[in-house]
Amino acid sequence: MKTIANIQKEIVDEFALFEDWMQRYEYMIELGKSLPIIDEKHRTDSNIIKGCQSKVWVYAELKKDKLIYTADSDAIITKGIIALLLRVFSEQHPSDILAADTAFIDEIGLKEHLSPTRANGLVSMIKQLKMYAIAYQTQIN
Amino acid sequence: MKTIANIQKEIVDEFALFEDWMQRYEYMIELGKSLPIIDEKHRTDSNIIKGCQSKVWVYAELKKDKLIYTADSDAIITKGIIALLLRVFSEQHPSDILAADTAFIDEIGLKEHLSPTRANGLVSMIKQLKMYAIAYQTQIN
Amino acid sequence: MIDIKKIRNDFPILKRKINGNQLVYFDNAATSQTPQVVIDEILNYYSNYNSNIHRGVHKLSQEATDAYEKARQILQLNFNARHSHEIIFTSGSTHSINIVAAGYSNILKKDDEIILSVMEHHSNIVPWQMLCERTGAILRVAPMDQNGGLILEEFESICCDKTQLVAISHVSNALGTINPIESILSIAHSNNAVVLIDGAQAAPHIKIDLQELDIDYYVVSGHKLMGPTGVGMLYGKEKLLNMLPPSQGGGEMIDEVTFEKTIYAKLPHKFEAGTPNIAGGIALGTAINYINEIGYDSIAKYEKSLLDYATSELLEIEGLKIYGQSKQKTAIVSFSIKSIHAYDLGVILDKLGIAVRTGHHCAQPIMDYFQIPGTIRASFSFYNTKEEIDIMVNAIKRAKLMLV
Amino acid sequence: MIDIKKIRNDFPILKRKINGNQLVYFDNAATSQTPQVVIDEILNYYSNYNSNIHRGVHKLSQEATDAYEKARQILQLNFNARHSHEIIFTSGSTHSINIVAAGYSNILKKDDEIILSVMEHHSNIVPWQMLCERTGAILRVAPMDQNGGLILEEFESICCDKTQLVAISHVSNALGTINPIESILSIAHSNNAVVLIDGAQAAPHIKIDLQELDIDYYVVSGHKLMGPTGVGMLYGKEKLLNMLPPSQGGGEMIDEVTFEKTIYAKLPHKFEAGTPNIAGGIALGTAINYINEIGYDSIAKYEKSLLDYATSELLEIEGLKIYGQSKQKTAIVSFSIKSIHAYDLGVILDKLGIAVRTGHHCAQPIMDYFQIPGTIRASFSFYNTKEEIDIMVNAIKRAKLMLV
Ligand SMILES: Cc1ncc(COP(=O)(O)O)c(C=O)c1O
Ligand SMILES: Cc1ncc(COP(=O)(O)O)c(C=O)c1O
Repeated sequence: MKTIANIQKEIVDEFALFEDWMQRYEYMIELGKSLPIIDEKHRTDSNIIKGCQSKVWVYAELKKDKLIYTADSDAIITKGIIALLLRVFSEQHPSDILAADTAFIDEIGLKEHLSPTRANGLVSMIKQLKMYAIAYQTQIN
Repeated sequence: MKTIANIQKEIVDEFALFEDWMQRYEYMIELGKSLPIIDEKHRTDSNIIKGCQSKVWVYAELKKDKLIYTADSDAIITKGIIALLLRVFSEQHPSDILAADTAFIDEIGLKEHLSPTRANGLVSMIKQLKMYAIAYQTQIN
Repeated sequence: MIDIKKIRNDFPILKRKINGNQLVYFDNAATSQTPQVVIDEILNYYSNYNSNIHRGVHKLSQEATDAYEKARQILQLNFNARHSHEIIFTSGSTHSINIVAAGYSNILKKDDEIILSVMEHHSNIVPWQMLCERTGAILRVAPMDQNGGLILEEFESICCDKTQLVAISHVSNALGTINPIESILSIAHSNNAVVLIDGAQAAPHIKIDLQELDIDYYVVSGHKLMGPTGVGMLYGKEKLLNMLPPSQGGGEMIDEVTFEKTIYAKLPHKFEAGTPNIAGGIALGTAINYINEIGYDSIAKYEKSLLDYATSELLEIEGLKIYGQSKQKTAIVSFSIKSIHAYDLGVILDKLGIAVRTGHHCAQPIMDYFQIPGTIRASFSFYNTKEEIDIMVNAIKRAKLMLV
Repeated sequence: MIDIKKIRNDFPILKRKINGNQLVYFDNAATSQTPQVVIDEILNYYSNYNSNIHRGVHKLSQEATDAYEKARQILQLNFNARHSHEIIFTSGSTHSINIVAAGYSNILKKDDEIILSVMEHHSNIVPWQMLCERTGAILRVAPMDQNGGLILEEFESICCDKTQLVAISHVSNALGTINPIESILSIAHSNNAVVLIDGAQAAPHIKIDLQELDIDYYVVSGHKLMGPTGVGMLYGKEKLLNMLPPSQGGGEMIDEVTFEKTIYAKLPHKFEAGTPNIAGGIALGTAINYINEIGYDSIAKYEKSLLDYATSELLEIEGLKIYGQSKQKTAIVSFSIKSIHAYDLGVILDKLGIAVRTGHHCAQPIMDYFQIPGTIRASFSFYNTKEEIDIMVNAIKRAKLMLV
């Protein structure tokens, strides 16, 4: 199994190939489009995270001792970043998730999207990802 | 009888002799000290004009067809300017008083004291002087 | 006539580069940019005569007081108020509306009615909702048509002898619609209702004559008027302001204070508790002078040409829909593009140096009416150009290729 | 240690000439002067990233939002609040106090008690009087002694289980007295009363640790803190602010708006309706950083030396009486001279280039206590010098010769 750090490194290397923001954004838009759609039954109001402008849904369940996240957004660029975040965090141990940061977002030049003042709901989503990890970790112990 | 314009001219000429603000202010302070004290029975709350910081009293009565003003202030510089104003306005016809301006105050370099934003009550006092003139003019007619 | 080259030179921020591109600033309805004369006045204030006002005997305080009161007179003249003391300095439109709404807490009674329009900014909704909660008064909403125009007959039909207050925007910030305030005022006044006009979006573009229009209350924001942030105006007729209780207590707004009793000061001070935004007020005066030097007529004509050009160019884009197509509009274009989220388009435009606003524009009821989550809004000012509109239109086409 | 030459160079206004004389600015308790870094930040804002905050996707809006929120954090750190959302940007101390006083309108009941001290600024009296009018609550006043010191025992004796609120200045603006807020807080808290400390005059001079002192509400004004006009802070404990209703409605302070119902936003936005003083908030952060670079310790030590020097030099003048001789004082000297009206002295000092404040300093109850119409107040800052004090003392002597 790849560690969170390994995956982050992988992503950073991938993005290093892009020459400008256009390529980066095109790639993210692709990612956004190809993100498996969240199960309709989890696309509920209780799983919604409201940014000012784009809605974000997030859901998690435990399989063995690993957390499987699914998530979605109505904005495609937001969804692209979600795809990256899920690639990093999904199918990992809750304790590893809790220990991890999201510094790779900076390194691939998307820092602005995770600014706490950004009106896209991503910051709250990451908080929610971690909340799930806390909840399920308690369950495991 | 001297006209209001004559008196104003006189005052401007007097002040022209002063070399600096010190002399002007010393003179005004002298004027303030020598201003006949307002009759105690007119130094009432109803005749008071409240500036922010110095109190001003003003009273007027008609003698023949001329208005006799008396006025006072608790601040001596304010009182000095009052002395000048009374020299100009007292013992004049109400209609002449109403027609007159106070431009001489500018010319003798004391403009700031008659600024509407000045916290010394003088602007309100001048208004009150004119109000008396209006009232007594109606009485004469 | 607009000397666009000269004007653009007056605004230092227009030289800004964003992500390597020249800034194209089309977010003027949110906040307008600041000409150098206004910046210089702020600089001048803090470098030469910064001081607390109204009570100081010393020179700096006199200069600051005189400049502040002169700014009040500039506002009075610009809007043609009868008295300068009818001009209250506030911290912005929102604050101005709240002063009025709070003031009616003990005047309105249960079942009295307040009429708003469906196209109000949240700042012209929430204060009245709060007032209704306090008093038991009822909010009525005048509807609009699909073009974003107020339906005057509907307004007339709900305006009645129960109507105590009417609060309506002069210009809608989300759609650009110019409301027929003359008719609104005459209908309201014939029902003895008092009218507050929210002029936040009108004052930068339209010459307003408060006396001729017989407006009761009018509010504007400095930061939308080429002025600084944190300052605005509440105009109210003398008679009304004298009746309205002060909303805040403090220094400046009282004549005498003992622990038993406090005597309120006269207008305008009654509504100006505490040390105001002195630099802001003075600089707002400078901004108004700047606008008048260019001239409202020239501005209106020029901005109309920008609006027409942008509208026709945008409508060339397939799938693009414009919200707000009223005949009477300021230079605001609110639109959406089929299957593109406003946020996504906003992000790509930003990368290309173009600043537009996306979202509900603090006017959710409008979005609910059109059943959309939000729009992309380009709002123009007299320093914008057709070339900039071309840049935006091309950028949208490019973004569309990426996003769809 | 204070590098006075360097510091004076930071303040462009200190080069100002008044009536041919070098400006001596001793009106710091009314409004402090503004260092170049603060002026530059305002300039930078309007020239480079002026934009409306919090909802914008574009770069300028992001930069403005980040800078504004960073300023909030600077305030949080400076005053050591637990959370940055406990820091509410307001337009000044007066506004801050009014938010709190308005918020208790539906919390306080008839015969509940509010304690003030006799040395409060009008801004910390009138809002509470208005609250008492609305609720039937009763104002109690803690007295002071002839030195201008709060009589703590008397405060303790009126503080009881009826006491819901205590509102007291950290430092008196008219006398300079530093109040024993630790004791006040502990007495009030042991009676379950909530305490608002008016820090307008303290924050520029004293390092404050909100958590350590366990302060409930604290207010300051930017323009007294080397910052710009039109901006201030309200600190409140999270729990209290969550309970307090918002005082204004508008944009920013709501999550969702329909005409039926409005959901308020979380802290701090709940209390920040409308577009705030963005440039002001950012520049206030710069000002706080500037103060901290000099250091509160150095400032306190230096200003104490100015106070001691001024006090002893002034007391040499025959007929001069100082009001406020508490052991714990900031660098404020309030005085009068026998048979000279404060206004007259103020006028002459102004002619000589010296800016002092004269009058009741918005603290009439203090004047009533001493049975005087007003005082002359010289208030010092860390950019003032002993030489300037000499100039003032000589000027007073000269004025005395003219006036008596
Ligand atoms: C129509 C309208 N009203 C009120 C406001 C509120 O103005 P401010 O945020 O300056 O208080 C705005 C600002 O967006 C507006 O567009
Ligand atoms: C002790 C005190 N409280 C409150 C205030 C009011 O501050 P502002 O006028 O900035 O609102 C002042 C200002 O003079 C003050 O000195």
